[in-house]
Amino acid sequence: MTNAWTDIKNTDLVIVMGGNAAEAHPCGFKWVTEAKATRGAKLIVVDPRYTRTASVSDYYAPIRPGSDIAFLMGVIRWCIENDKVQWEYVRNFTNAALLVKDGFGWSDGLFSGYDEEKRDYDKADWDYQIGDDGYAKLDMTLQDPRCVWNLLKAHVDVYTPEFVENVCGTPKDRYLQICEMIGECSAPERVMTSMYALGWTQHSKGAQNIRGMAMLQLILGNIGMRGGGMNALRGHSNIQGLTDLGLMSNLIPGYLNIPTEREPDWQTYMSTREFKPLRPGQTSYWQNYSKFMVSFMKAMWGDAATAENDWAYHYLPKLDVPTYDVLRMFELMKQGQVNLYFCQGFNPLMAFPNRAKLTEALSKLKLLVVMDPLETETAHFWENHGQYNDVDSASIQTEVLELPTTCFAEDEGALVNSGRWLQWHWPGGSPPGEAKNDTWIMANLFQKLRKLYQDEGGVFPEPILNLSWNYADPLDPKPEELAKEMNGRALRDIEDPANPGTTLVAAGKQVKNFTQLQDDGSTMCGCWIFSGCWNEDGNNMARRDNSDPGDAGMFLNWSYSWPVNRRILYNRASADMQGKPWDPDRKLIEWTGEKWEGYDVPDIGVTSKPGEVMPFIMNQEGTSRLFTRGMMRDGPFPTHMEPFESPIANVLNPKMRGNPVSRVFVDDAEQFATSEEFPFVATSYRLTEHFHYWTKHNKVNASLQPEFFVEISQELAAEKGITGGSRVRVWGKRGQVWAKAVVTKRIKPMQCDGKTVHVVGIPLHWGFMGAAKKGWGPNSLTPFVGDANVETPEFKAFLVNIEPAAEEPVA
Amino acid sequence: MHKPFYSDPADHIESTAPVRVSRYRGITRLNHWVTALSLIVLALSGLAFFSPHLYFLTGLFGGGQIARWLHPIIGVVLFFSFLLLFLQMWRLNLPKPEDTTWVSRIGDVATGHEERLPEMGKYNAGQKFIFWAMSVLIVVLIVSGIMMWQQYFAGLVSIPVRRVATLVHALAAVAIILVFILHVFAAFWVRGTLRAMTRGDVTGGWAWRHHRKWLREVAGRSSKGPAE
Amino acid sequence: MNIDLTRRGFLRLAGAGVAATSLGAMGFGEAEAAEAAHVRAFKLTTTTETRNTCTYCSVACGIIMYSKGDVKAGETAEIMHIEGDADHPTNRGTLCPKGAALKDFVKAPTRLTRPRYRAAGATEFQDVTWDEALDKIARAMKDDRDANLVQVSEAGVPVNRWTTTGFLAASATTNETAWLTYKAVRSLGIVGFDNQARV
Amino acid sequence: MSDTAPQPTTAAANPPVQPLESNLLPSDVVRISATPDVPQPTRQLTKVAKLIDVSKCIGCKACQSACVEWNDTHPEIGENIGSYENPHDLTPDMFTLMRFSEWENPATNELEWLIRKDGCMHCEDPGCLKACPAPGAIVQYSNGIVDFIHDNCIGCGYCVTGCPFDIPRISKVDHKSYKCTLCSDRVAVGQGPACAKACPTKAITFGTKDDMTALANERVEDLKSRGYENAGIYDPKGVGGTHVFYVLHHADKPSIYSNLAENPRISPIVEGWKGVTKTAGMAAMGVAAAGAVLMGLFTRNKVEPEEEEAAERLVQDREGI
Repeated sequence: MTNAWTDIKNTDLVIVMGGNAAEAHPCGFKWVTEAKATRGAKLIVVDPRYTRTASVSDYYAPIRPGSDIAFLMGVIRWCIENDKVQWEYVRNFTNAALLVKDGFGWSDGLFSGYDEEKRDYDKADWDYQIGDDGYAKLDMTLQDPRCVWNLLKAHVDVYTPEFVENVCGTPKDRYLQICEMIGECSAPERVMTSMYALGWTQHSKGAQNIRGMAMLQLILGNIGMRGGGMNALRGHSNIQGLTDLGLMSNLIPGYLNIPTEREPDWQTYMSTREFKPLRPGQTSYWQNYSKFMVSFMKAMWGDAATAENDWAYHYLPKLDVPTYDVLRMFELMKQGQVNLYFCQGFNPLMAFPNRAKLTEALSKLKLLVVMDPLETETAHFWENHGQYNDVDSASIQTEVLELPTTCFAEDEGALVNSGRWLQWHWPGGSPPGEAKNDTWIMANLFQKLRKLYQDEGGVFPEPILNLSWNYADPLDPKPEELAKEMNGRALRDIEDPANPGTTLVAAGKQVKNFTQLQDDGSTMCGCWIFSGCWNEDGNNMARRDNSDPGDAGMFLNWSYSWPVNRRILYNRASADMQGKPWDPDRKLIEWTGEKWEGYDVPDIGVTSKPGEVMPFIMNQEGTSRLFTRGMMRDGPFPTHMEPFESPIANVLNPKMRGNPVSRVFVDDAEQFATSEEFPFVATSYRLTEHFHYWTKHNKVNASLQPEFFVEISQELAAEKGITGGSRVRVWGKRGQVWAKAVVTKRIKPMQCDGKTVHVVGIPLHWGFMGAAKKGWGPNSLTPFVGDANVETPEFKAFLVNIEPAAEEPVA
Repeated sequence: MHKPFYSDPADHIESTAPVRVSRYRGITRLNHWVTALSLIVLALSGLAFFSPHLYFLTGLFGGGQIARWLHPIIGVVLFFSFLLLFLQMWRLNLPKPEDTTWVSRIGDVATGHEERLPEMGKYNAGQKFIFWAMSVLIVVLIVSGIMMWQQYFAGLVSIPVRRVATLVHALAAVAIILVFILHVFAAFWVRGTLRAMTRGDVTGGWAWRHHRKWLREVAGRSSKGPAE
Repeated sequence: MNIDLTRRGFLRLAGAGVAATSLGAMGFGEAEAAEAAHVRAFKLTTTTETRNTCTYCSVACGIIMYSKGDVKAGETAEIMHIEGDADHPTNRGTLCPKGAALKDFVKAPTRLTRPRYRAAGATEFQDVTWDEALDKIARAMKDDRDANLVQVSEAGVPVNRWTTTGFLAASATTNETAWLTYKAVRSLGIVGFDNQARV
Repeated sequence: MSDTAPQPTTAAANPPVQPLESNLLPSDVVRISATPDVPQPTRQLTKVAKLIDVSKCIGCKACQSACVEWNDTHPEIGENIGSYENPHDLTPDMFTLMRFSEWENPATNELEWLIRKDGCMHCEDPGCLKACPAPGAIVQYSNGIVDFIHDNCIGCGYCVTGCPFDIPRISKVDHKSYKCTLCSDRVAVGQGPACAKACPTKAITFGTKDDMTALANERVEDLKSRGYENAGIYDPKGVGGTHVFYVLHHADKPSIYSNLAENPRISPIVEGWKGVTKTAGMAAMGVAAAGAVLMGLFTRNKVEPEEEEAAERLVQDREGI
């Protein structure tokens, strides 16, 4: 989220598209009902199903799963055509005026530079024209045909209301009504917020869905505003923290990158990360990359990381492929190339696509280690549960260790919420039986392994033996010790550059925040964006002052928010070129003539003058990007792409299947279905009564929605002879499930490109472990393909068939 | 031989000096007393639920929960017990022409001038009224009672129907208690009656006075019965 | 208008056990013992409160856990109720159907209580000790890493890349767990490293 | 006059853990089942109410979950019968239930998913209490809460017939009647009900009836401004008003909300049963019994000796033939 949950109360219009906030985040959604009740705000829901969010909406429109880009580009086209643009914002705070290289273009659904063989683009031309001064060229009048604005206008031209209706199945009058409502928010004193979640990410072009809305929000001038922003409603309680801490194949904490093998040394690695400003006088904050990186290396390897050895750069793994993401790992596993696999509080057998493939892959492991508070399906993948997990235990040679962990109620530490608040919590219950904290398990395991390397030697033991491990009890590091490591401290006295000769931070003291980090090895910091969370003031994550000056919804003294306790990202953009808030009633920060002040921590140098330094300081341009250069694999603008399994061909280019640059493994490509075989569009989702596959262990939640079901329209039910409450079989190219049928008016058939499209809704929750009735997850059916940029699997649009089934489970 | 018209085939003269006439077999008496006891238990427990002033009666059964549990079960006992009685008695309770005269002279009944009444069979019109009233009310009570029997038949009928059943049950209960009072009163008021249900026989005088037709038929049958 | 700070004024009054007249007259405040009134005895009396956040979604609602026994005092503690924290700015004491039933998650019958091992081809788990479990894992890791660590690329660049072992990290563990996990996993050269954010 | 209602006291606070004395006393009871002359309290508690704003409800069932947890009930894991409604009805283990109905508004052709939280309405004139035969099994406090005192409940189910909203459910296990208590144990120590505390969107709020009515009126205005012309409050007068009441977008059609009663009142049949039948029946039985005793005392119907002789003659005659 760019903004905070509590900030949603400040909005005038909420659009929930690509998500279902009322069901997935009820207590965050309260701020929507609050905005409605107190500000007269309106709520729009665009979803294939009339959801519980829609039940309290002011306006609802259906959309075919996987067609969001067409809808969003259509809205942008409508706004431009009807002059619903926050012009001063667009001109100054976006890259609308920057000129793009002549080689960039788009036709037949593809951008310039496509290579069908490699399934990739040559992105060299997807960039700005650079002038002789080394800066990007621009035309503030927006007249130049090569400026981003004119390219955007041309790009969205195809997305007429008729096109949108035809592709999305959204009735034109509903679509236009939504355009009108959104268009009103181009006024500086009206703000819209976007709330989305996996409804947008779980597509082969998920990242582009989100970019589409981000661009619209920029055009409306809603980013950085109170009540505005792009609000990704993260799923799990610390999914944000795990991402921030870089627990991904290619990341280092704080969104730094694991090097690739094309970056053999520190100099090469840093050379592409200098991030010089592209406009004169701009701040490009990533220029501090080396300070964060060196401090991270010191946090990892302490004294073993020196200037002389490039901060132990050679210890870091180097990637040969963009990522070893979960899809790739399970593909490798299936090929017999993975021997050991750890699942720490993760249930991949239910969470990843194509369960048959997952079972096959897990069966080829030598050892599977599951650490979890609960009995997961993954830990029991080898156990026969009849039709629900029909495996031959004897033939599965994988050894499994199931380790009991504590849960939230029994451990201490911080979680990062969707609004980037780091909130500390305390244990209140004793662990059951021999369950142990995850930190204890990881520490004991690592110490045992380290001892083996000490005693026996082995291959390249240095990164293991030299890993910094300065904990009072090496077998049980305390949360406080770890939190302080993430915050960072001075390793020797740091001089204050403002007052030479005086000490800014004394050796051994916690740094105040990341502005004090150094790239000379004098500081260490595990995660620079968290820096400030536990400094010499104490544990800022445990702060509990809930006062809220100005009723702004910021709560600066409640917990700690990264970065530097800022609650709304890009908040400089809430004020105009003179530094006055666009909307005085929605003041966030304001230029006093000398500095920035207000209810939030300014997202700009506090003395950076308005009109000189533009608000988006994490970008080299200082502006936000309507055109995202070569940073996304599938295009600098979002373009309509069909799901890999779609009921209709891509109207822009019938030969295109799915995202043309998504990575597809050979076996998986053969398992993509066509609409001839499987005529119905399925989409997966979670119900508000449940939390993924966890709450089926909880009898209360299990009783609130006890049994696996699928939802279909009355029309499809009539066509197939299915009655509500009866049993149906749903099957696709990769598997089949049996479920109860819920026949509803809330799903209606849509007309897309001359075809009637029926949607089958498949909620997730059920499996073969826990208290709830046994069932299946949608992943028995979903395709094994991910987003082109981030490999998030396409769970939200795939093809199935459905038929009535016998009441009794088939043995 | 034609069927006896005013008596039960088992009725017979037990002795001639003084005359004692057997009126009820032991099994019938047991049947009657089971029924009577059931009705008393039902009345006491039912009245406890009928009026707060009588709720203390649940104490007789060990509390409200037990009384609530017991009442419908005894109701079923009563129903079947009475059914047996009914099967034994219904024929002799069928109306006869003389019943009309009897009813029309109800004043003489009340003042004990039985000499002004026609000769009666085993049952007079008053007894027949009690018999039929009991029969009808017990059916009404069992049917309405089952509709409101929470423990086993909670979902049998809709709540509006259940409300009607509750009201009907209450009305029928009041009525059956009134009938019961009449029955008991009559049994006491007409001296010599009780022994029919205790010892099983009545005196010849009693039979002569109240059920002369019955006595004639029984006496007649006794004389020629085994002799022929 | 209903999510306001007046509740805090209320909290002071009720929490301190001093009932203002208006509140007392609502049925709140000091009075005689509950049993006589037939009102169920208030079940949280004399429990220990602990602040936490909900383990489910990323709204991260503040919760209060009520336990018999106090972990901080070194006692064995059993959680007997969980409720929203009214002081929390985001949830203001509210909880969704999942959060409201957190107690039954903590006390789920399918919570794991001891390490278990499943041998190749076996049809059930058997109990093992922590030491046995961790020794086995450490041994397997070392053997696999020593055998399969890619030390240099084809181009001769040192790459320290271990692809035959993968690690899926959690989504509800603390930052502190995540950081310790990160350190251990990265120092080994594991690249098949991912978390729930991917899906 | 300000243009908004006064800030309601919603009683959303953290529960106390220190011993706190209850403020709901036997002396605050105004009505007791099967107890005719209840001494009236010396103090009048302010009337409380739970307002359920159906237009803000997202049907998440947090209320159900919180209710189960607070009241320590154990609902069964049932089955799906083609609906989101689970369990399928109120049960002795589920005092409140989200009821879902998909309604196509004929005026707008828009689909509306009407989700209503069902449960005890805490009537000012409670039919359950009127019907209940067990003294002290149902009480009404002067703040409006109608509570079942399970120690006194006999499980007869009369409350079921008495209730105009079909709320009480009798347990098959302990044969006692269960329903929402409005969390009387929480209210007694200054807390709102568990469902109101949990409700994520504050569709459920709890406070004084006056405050809740003001809030409800404000919500009705907001709904009218959004085109719900018939938005209104459902606080049925037929039962004297209720202490759980609704804001409905279509207050003119309560029945579209999963058969919410159009004009609820205690059934005339129940009134007749507990009224005239009881009085007249008791009188009739009393008079009959007394009459029988009196007549028995003063008159008799006795067999005369000559009748015995006549009988002997008859028998001997017959035998002699």
